[in-house]
Amino acid sequence: MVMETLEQIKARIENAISGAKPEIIPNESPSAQRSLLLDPAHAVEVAKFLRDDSQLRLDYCSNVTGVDWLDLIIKEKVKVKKVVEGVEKEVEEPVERKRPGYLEAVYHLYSMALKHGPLIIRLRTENRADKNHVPSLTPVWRGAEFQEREIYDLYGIIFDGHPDLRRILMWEGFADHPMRKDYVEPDDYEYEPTPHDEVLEKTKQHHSPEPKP
Amino acid sequence: MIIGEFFRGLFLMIWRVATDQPEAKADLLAVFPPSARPVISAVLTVSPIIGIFATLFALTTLLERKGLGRIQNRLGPNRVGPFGILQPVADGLKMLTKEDIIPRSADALVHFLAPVVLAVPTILAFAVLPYGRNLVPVDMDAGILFFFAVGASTELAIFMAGWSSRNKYSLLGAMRAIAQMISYEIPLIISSVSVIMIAGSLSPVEIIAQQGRYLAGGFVPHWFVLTPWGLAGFIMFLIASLAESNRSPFDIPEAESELIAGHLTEYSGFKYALFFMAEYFGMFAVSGLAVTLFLGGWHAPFEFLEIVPSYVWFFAKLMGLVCLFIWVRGTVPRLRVDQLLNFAWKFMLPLSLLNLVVAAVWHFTAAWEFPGAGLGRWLLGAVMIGVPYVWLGRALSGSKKITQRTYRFAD
Amino acid sequence: MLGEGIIKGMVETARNFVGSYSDPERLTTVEYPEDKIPAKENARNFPFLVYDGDDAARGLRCVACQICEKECPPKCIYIVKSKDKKPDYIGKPQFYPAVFDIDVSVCMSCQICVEVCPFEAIKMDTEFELSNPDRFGGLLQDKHRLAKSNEYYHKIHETEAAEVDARLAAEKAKAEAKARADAEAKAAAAAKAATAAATPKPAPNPTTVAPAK
Amino acid sequence: MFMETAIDTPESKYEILPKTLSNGEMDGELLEVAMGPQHPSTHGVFRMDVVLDGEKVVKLKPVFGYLHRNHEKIAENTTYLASMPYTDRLDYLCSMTNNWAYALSVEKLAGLQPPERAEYIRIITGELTRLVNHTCLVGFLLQDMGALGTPLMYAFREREMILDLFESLSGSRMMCNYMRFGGCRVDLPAGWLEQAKRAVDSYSGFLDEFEKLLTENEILVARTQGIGVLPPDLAVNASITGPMLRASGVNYDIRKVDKYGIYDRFEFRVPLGDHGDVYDRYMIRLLEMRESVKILNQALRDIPAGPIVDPKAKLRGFRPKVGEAYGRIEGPKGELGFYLISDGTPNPYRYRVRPPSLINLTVLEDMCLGQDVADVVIILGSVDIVLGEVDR
Repeated sequence: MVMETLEQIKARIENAISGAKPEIIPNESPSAQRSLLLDPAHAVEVAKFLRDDSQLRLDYCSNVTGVDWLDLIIKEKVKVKKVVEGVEKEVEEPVERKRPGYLEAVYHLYSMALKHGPLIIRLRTENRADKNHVPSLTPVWRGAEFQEREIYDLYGIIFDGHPDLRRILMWEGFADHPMRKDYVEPDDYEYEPTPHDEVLEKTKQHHSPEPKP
Repeated sequence: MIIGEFFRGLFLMIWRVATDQPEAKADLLAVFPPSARPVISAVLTVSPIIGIFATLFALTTLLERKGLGRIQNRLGPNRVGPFGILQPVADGLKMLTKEDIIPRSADALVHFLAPVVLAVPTILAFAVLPYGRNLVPVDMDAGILFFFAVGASTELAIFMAGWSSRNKYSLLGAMRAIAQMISYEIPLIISSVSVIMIAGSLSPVEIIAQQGRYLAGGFVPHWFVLTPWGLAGFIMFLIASLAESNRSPFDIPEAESELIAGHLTEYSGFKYALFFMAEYFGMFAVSGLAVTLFLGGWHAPFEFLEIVPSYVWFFAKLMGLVCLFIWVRGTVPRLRVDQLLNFAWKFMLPLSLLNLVVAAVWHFTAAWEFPGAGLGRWLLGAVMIGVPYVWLGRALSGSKKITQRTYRFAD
Repeated sequence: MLGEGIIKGMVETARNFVGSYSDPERLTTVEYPEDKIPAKENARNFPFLVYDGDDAARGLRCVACQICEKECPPKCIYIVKSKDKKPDYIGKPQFYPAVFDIDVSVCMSCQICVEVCPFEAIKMDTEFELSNPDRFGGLLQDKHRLAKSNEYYHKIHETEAAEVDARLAAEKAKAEAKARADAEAKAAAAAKAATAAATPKPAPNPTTVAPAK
Repeated sequence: MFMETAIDTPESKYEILPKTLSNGEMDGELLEVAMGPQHPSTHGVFRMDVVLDGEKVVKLKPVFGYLHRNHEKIAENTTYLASMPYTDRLDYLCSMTNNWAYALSVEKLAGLQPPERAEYIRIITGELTRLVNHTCLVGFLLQDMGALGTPLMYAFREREMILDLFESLSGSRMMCNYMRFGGCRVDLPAGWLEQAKRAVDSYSGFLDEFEKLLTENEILVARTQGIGVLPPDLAVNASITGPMLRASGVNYDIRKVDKYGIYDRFEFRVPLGDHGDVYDRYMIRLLEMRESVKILNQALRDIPAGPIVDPKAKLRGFRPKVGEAYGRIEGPKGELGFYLISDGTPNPYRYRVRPPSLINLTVLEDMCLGQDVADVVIILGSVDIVLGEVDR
């Protein structure tokens, strides 16, 4: 069965939930899997709508994952009208724009009842440091439980309303979030020396080289 | 002079044992002063038993590993010695050289005592089994009673092991063991009571003597297993003895895949070997009793085969039962503990009680004189035990709505 | 009836017990050090370097391009490029690896180095009895241990080696043909120049002729 | 059908049980046991923190991460191609399907189309992998039930034939690393198809033998029927996939839904269970193996000649356009998906594995509550996990 287009879904969400402003994120690659960006305030409501609506019935939350977008300086050429040598002309000028980094949670939804999909929805945090909260969709789809825990563990997004938000793959007491793009591996005294490697150099700091007979 | 007498006595003893003659030890004991004779006599009896069963234990571990290997389409151990014959030696050496670990929080004394307390009664149980025509270590009037009394004390040892280890798996294993062994003691004893009723004696020697006749020109032995109550009793005795000796499918106290090794979790080295040995000794003892009670003890299956020394038959039957145990072990999955108890109390116990009635009917119909009376008795007994078997079996499996299922297919 | 299924199962195990003595299909065990399963043609274990001819130092096909080093997923290859050049199988001067180490304790036998190598220089070995008491040094294979002859390659991967040889021969033929054509063109040019030399003109510079080795 | 009963997760269930009673005393009635990470039947280094009342489970918390190696991070720091051998090590029993899922996702991202012969080879190897996985699973499940390795050994005997096929095709028995973006690495060697036909033909016989050995066994039936029941609405809501979902009666097979590859050309059926207990999960796998044999027979009959790699595919210097793609297949354990974001460089910007083993464990506690310790082991066995994939 074919699902409605993303534009139709967007329009229906806007109709059904007042204040929700889903935004379509384009995808230029051959897969053409576009996605809907939801605003965190209405995310749970929208999710419930997507799950319960009789034409969508996206009852199956297949994949939940995090993405880390670092601060980015976007260089664009903007057409500016300028008076050059007395004549008004359109001139391209390079403009540098700073896009603040954010963390993103991506949900791939399918329908088991109607056998269609995927609908991809995204939630974004405000920044990568302190404002890293998004609402949890685990109350809507139980299948997101472990995956949201994993995102919390590896990316550090805090899911408000998650019933059991603990680290899942790293151990309790681990401080950092290893999947972030700016994660630096800690120096580990357990390195095994391997030849010709930066590991070898690191090892030397912890182990004295074996005495040669 | 005395040395000559000693060797003569020793030779005569071996000769007499080998040829089923009575009073095997008499000449050898005459060498010693009368005050020392009881002790020497005991040593002469006990040491071969322990030696033979220890060897049998080694052989059985090899047989089990080889047999299971073949059942599972493997070769089994074949690296130590020709065809892997020396594998038990290697296993033993490995066990003895392993570090003996006592967990820090364990109750060290009880932890040490448990394997000892287990080993002693299992060896004691060998005392009352008749191994051959004149080979019975202690000819006790209440031998069967002694056997069960001694056998019951192994439960204490297993609980000691589980409790003293201070390990949760051990404790769970010990609790399971107690529940299981107490439950199965009852059908085990009741199924042997029918034999005692018919034989009218608690003495193993007397029970074997009653099975020593042959019918149909010496080709049908008068073993109790060939009667309807005897067959049912034998099967129930076997099932209960599987449970008593913690063998698959009743290896619930050990339950490798659930409780690591149950009460054995914290044992290593020699103590573990003792447990292992005691388990096999228990299996030998209980199979030996099954042979005694139902399979005619040391009697040959056909009259003309009585020329073969009697102990050969005893051990052949014993090993036959052990092989059956191995075969079962290679086939079935393990029961769950509540199902095991249900099986004991709701199936085995009523059926074994009923078996007593069948035995009684058998006894009182012995006087039937009309033509075909033998067959009639047999069929009556078979129906009396067979119908409740089917009925109880259905009730047991139907209680949880266990059914044959069919499956849907979607295109 | 209770017990039926168990009896059926026991019949089945008995059949297997007997079958393991009579049916070789059932008893599939191969007793390893005495009997060995012949290696499959595609089998792969660890990489080795192919050399042509008899001399491992001279005939090594590797030109130290370091593609395999970059593509290796676990980064087990370590290459140091030589300072000087040696002629390759066509006769073109090429670099060669001054150091070529593979740490087989890290290698995961994925064959990606073989696939990405444009020079057919690295191939997969089928030798697997490499156990060694020295955990680090013993499993670090250097250039001399890795070098194996083209004949050996033919022995372990017959079809593949034949294809490789055909391809290399074609390339060589092409290169030779090109060299010959070049030489002929040059000879023609030289002849032309010689005829031209009769006329008073400056003689062509002889150093422009490509040095052919 | 499922919507009306979709479950809002009750929060109270996730409270960590108090170690002390409300009056501050230690509760002597409950026994806390950490099953694993060193335990014979947790299928690897997996831990379940179990609270027992006698032998009944009152709480169970799965603990993961003992085998965590940050597979996704490794993949983001290396090229697209170099991640392929790492996918072998996710679910190390089914490297072919892992390869396939990853190749499929990259093909979606880069717009590649494998030629027909490659699609057939993928179906053949993928279904052989399903046979391997399900065979191992039923063997392990019965091992967990205490059948002392006999079914496991029979299962391994059959698996050996398929591993031999994989070895002669890809060079390795388990870590195949066989598929490539836009096709497969090498063509089938001479005689491979005949060998595969022989192996597939003998498989039905093995399945018959296996079923005779155990399916009717009273102990197995008593141990598994009615144990670890998973209701269909919960299964859907908790994103359970694969044979486990179908054992609960939900008809969802990605081979049928997405028709990825060329699955629409083959005739096969999807077995469905009605009870969702351990017995159904066991039987569904046995029935699925029979369906796989059907697919294999058709594929081995119809495979055409031709090239095996899309000519557009590049081995070196592969840089997909900026964008993202999620590709998924019906792996033997459930939906195996790969989510990739490309930023135009040779390395993926984001590489994500949707591990069926991990997500199927979401309902482990729901299935185990109120059951015995002995049941926990077989319920876990029937979920079919491989820790290489759970922890990644």
